[in-house]
Amino acid sequence: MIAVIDLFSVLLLIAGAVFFLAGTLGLLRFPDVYTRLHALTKADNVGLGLIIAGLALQAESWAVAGKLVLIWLLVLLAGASVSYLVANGALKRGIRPWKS
Amino acid sequence: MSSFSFALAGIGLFVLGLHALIVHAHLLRKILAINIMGSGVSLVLVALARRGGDALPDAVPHAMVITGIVVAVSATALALVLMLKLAAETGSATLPDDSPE
Amino acid sequence: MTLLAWGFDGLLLLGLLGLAWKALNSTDLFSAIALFIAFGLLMALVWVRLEAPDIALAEAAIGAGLSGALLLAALARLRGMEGNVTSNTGVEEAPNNIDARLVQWLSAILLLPVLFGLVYGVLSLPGNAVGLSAEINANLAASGVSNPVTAVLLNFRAYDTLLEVFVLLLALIAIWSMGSIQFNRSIETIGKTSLETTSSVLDTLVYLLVPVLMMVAAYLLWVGAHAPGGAFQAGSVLAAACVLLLLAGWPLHRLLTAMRLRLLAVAGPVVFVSMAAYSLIAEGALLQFPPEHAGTLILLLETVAALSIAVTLAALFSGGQGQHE
Amino acid sequence: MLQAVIADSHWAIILILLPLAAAVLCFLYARAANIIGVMTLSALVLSVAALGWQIRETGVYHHAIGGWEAPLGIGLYADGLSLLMLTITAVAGLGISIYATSYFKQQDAARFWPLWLLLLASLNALYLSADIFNLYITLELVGLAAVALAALTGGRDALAGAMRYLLATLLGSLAYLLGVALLYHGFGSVDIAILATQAEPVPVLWVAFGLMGAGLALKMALVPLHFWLPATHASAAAPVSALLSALVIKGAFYILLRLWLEIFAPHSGGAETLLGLLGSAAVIWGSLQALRQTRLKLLIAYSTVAQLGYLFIAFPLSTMAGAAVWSAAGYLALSHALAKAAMFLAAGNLMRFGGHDRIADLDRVVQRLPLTAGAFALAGVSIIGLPPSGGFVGKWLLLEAALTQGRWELVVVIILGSLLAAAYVFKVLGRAFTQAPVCQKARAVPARMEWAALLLACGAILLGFLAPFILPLMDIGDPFSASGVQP
Repeated sequence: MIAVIDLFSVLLLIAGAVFFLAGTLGLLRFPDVYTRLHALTKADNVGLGLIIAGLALQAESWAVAGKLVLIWLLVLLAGASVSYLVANGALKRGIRPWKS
Repeated sequence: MSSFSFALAGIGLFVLGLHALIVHAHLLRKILAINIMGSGVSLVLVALARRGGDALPDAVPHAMVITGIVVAVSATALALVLMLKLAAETGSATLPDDSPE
Repeated sequence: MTLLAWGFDGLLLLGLLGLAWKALNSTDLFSAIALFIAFGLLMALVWVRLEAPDIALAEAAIGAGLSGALLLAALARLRGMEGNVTSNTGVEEAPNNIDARLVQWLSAILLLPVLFGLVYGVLSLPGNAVGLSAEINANLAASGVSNPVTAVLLNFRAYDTLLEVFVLLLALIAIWSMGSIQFNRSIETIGKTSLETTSSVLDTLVYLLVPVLMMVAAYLLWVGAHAPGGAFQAGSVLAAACVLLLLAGWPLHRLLTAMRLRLLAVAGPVVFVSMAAYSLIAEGALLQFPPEHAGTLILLLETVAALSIAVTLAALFSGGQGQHE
Repeated sequence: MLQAVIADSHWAIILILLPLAAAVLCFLYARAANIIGVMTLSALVLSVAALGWQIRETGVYHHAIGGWEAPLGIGLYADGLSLLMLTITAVAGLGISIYATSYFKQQDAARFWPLWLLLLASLNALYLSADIFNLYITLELVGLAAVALAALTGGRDALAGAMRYLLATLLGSLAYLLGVALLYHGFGSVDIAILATQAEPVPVLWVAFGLMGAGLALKMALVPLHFWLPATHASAAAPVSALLSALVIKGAFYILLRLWLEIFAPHSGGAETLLGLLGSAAVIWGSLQALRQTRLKLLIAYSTVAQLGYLFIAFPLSTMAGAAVWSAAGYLALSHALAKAAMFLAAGNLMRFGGHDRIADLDRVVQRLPLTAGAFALAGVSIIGLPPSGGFVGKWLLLEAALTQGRWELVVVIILGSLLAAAYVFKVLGRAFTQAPVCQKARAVPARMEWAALLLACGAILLGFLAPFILPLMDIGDPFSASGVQP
């Protein structure tokens, strides 16, 4: 039983890491601020969600799992708002979205 | 990893910061350099307390480092305002070369 | 498993040194600060690895968070200043001429003996730490708290902390003594311009986050007695809430008039000094707390100190104001 | 009854808490800053006197803060050496404070006083601390307050000077703190007395001393780390220049001396020779630089660099004749504080008077500002080391030690430094008698400012007569012997 839970959480953690990797790659490789934001926030929010899920499986109590989920929600809130603010600021400074 | 390697990383940060403090002219970089040197000292202070295995963590260096962090942010705030005042006065955020002779 | 830990620590330390190097040598000042903030976060991770969660909290909140905000605000003000087109906006002239290169290499060579000396000094230390953890544990019961770091900060070495809250106050007084600086784009106007179009998103964020931050601060303050946390961590989280409000263009200065701000800023130092004087008279030693009341006294001290720390840090962020009454 | 009260009171703690409270009060009620400040300084002078009486009667003062003895807690400690430094601070501080009440306009006084009172509290805390980490915090407090004071006048020169000073002082503190870290991990304590018993001649001790020595030397502007001092001290407001030169630098020297005496001297490994060399270089180089200055305040600032060198000449001499040489250094520090404060205040008067401090254009100030010229001349007598001044006593004791030990190179340096000092003092005085080619417009100087400078200078002279009373006081608790601090 424990082994199954461990396996699940390892899989979730690895999946999360893959999402983070993808997001970081996007940050490094994408052409402008908007596409980078897009890559970063989307991939990282999911990646963090997966990692939180993986860790929550290992949590000792429901309270700890709840705190972990709370962290995810806070990061979602902050990430979404800040990426909106960054994009908006960039638009107002006259940075045009990239077109191929 | 042994606590010595953390302490050596602290020494590395100290010397890196010192180098940057000497060679960079821009005051903002000098302020960053001082901060990084401070982090290096903190690292030495805490890491060396863990030599020799899993003894209880020594709280005295921990308290000292928290004090050090507060002192560092105070000094940084003062340095930044001084830099801005100087830039407003001279038009450049670097130290003027000439002495006031 | 140990191999994994070794690898992790190795990567962590290499990343730390690499980030420090990049932060100090990147050509653009904004990236330098961004890298410095990342450096601070990595430092917090290092503190966790060194089993120093109290420092990790303080580093993340003050070292990376507030210092980063201070640096970014200063950079924004620097760029907003008139009459300095190239020398201090953004890209610093890279050290490409021969002289600067020479200075770089010369100082690097001169620092090598320093580096070797320091490394030699550290490595010459005996393999077993000689600390005070045994002494602390023996006296922890009498300190009034069960978190050893809080016991050191607020009881065994409370005098250090008394002087430390005066360091903060001194920084504030020093900055105010320099008068206000003429910016044509201060932090307030940056906040306002973004407010015009983005008010709904920013406001929602502030409405949601500030209460959470206040709750976190109160929790950190309370939990500091027996777990990681305490006045400095709580104060800096509260200060972060104030900074958020300032950035969102809230007229915080209308709520905190000059005199109120002053009173709040000195409250912590004043309570500390009064308690020092009182304990000297009543108990016979400076900052001596009778063990049965020590817990309560420390909590009182920490609460007032946290408020003062928060207000002072936020005032340091908003810079040379407050002089005009 | 009264004696019992004086003997049992915690004067040392009053010296720390009172100025802290007064600083807060000045910060809140800026209007009363002058009155609060001068009253505080007067109370501090009395407290120092009471502390002196207390430790003379009952021996060294020791207080375990929080009731926790070292190594867990922090100790306060006062012996003859601490008393000497506290006295310098209180007496010179009072003179400068009285001067400041006239010098600053109401608005500037509100900015000056909280910073100066915090500086005062931190200096007192520094001289009373028996714990090297606690000393680090006091060092930072002293440094930040001094920087803010140096920047008080605003303007390009003062701000650049303050910025340079800030970077130097922060760097110095960090080096010192790294030394503290190494000492703590080498010997398991930050208490000076415990370190004194635990210290062994191992590499970490030398590395720690190198770091702390370099950091403190930077704060003290020991040649070749003096690059920041002249511009900073010359561009600050007159009372601030006096504070920086007379008092702030002594704080770093005290820590170096204390650490040396207690921890490092038995395992020095020849470091005293290096310190003596640097001190000699400082005496010669600082004096020569002072001689070629055209502005009075820069001249006085370089003179500080030179006079500090004398304190370091005591290091190589102390191995043979410890107590006598350190008494000489202490006496030099004391008389330099009074004389240098008087000089900077006199320079402030001249700047107020003529609107400039160009030495060539002093234009007969002897007739027009006789008290100020007198103050400068008397302070100069002590700086040169002519009898019967306090500077003479200090330099004579130092010279005597060098002669008896046959250290002829140091004898030459000591005498040469005095001759050069005579040259730059008389260069100023000579100009003060002669008429400038262009007649200068002049502003009135408040009498209080003139008298404050003159009284401090008189104090420096008077020290020459007080030596038989003051020298024994310095020996309370035997600070200059191998193991002074008792746990």
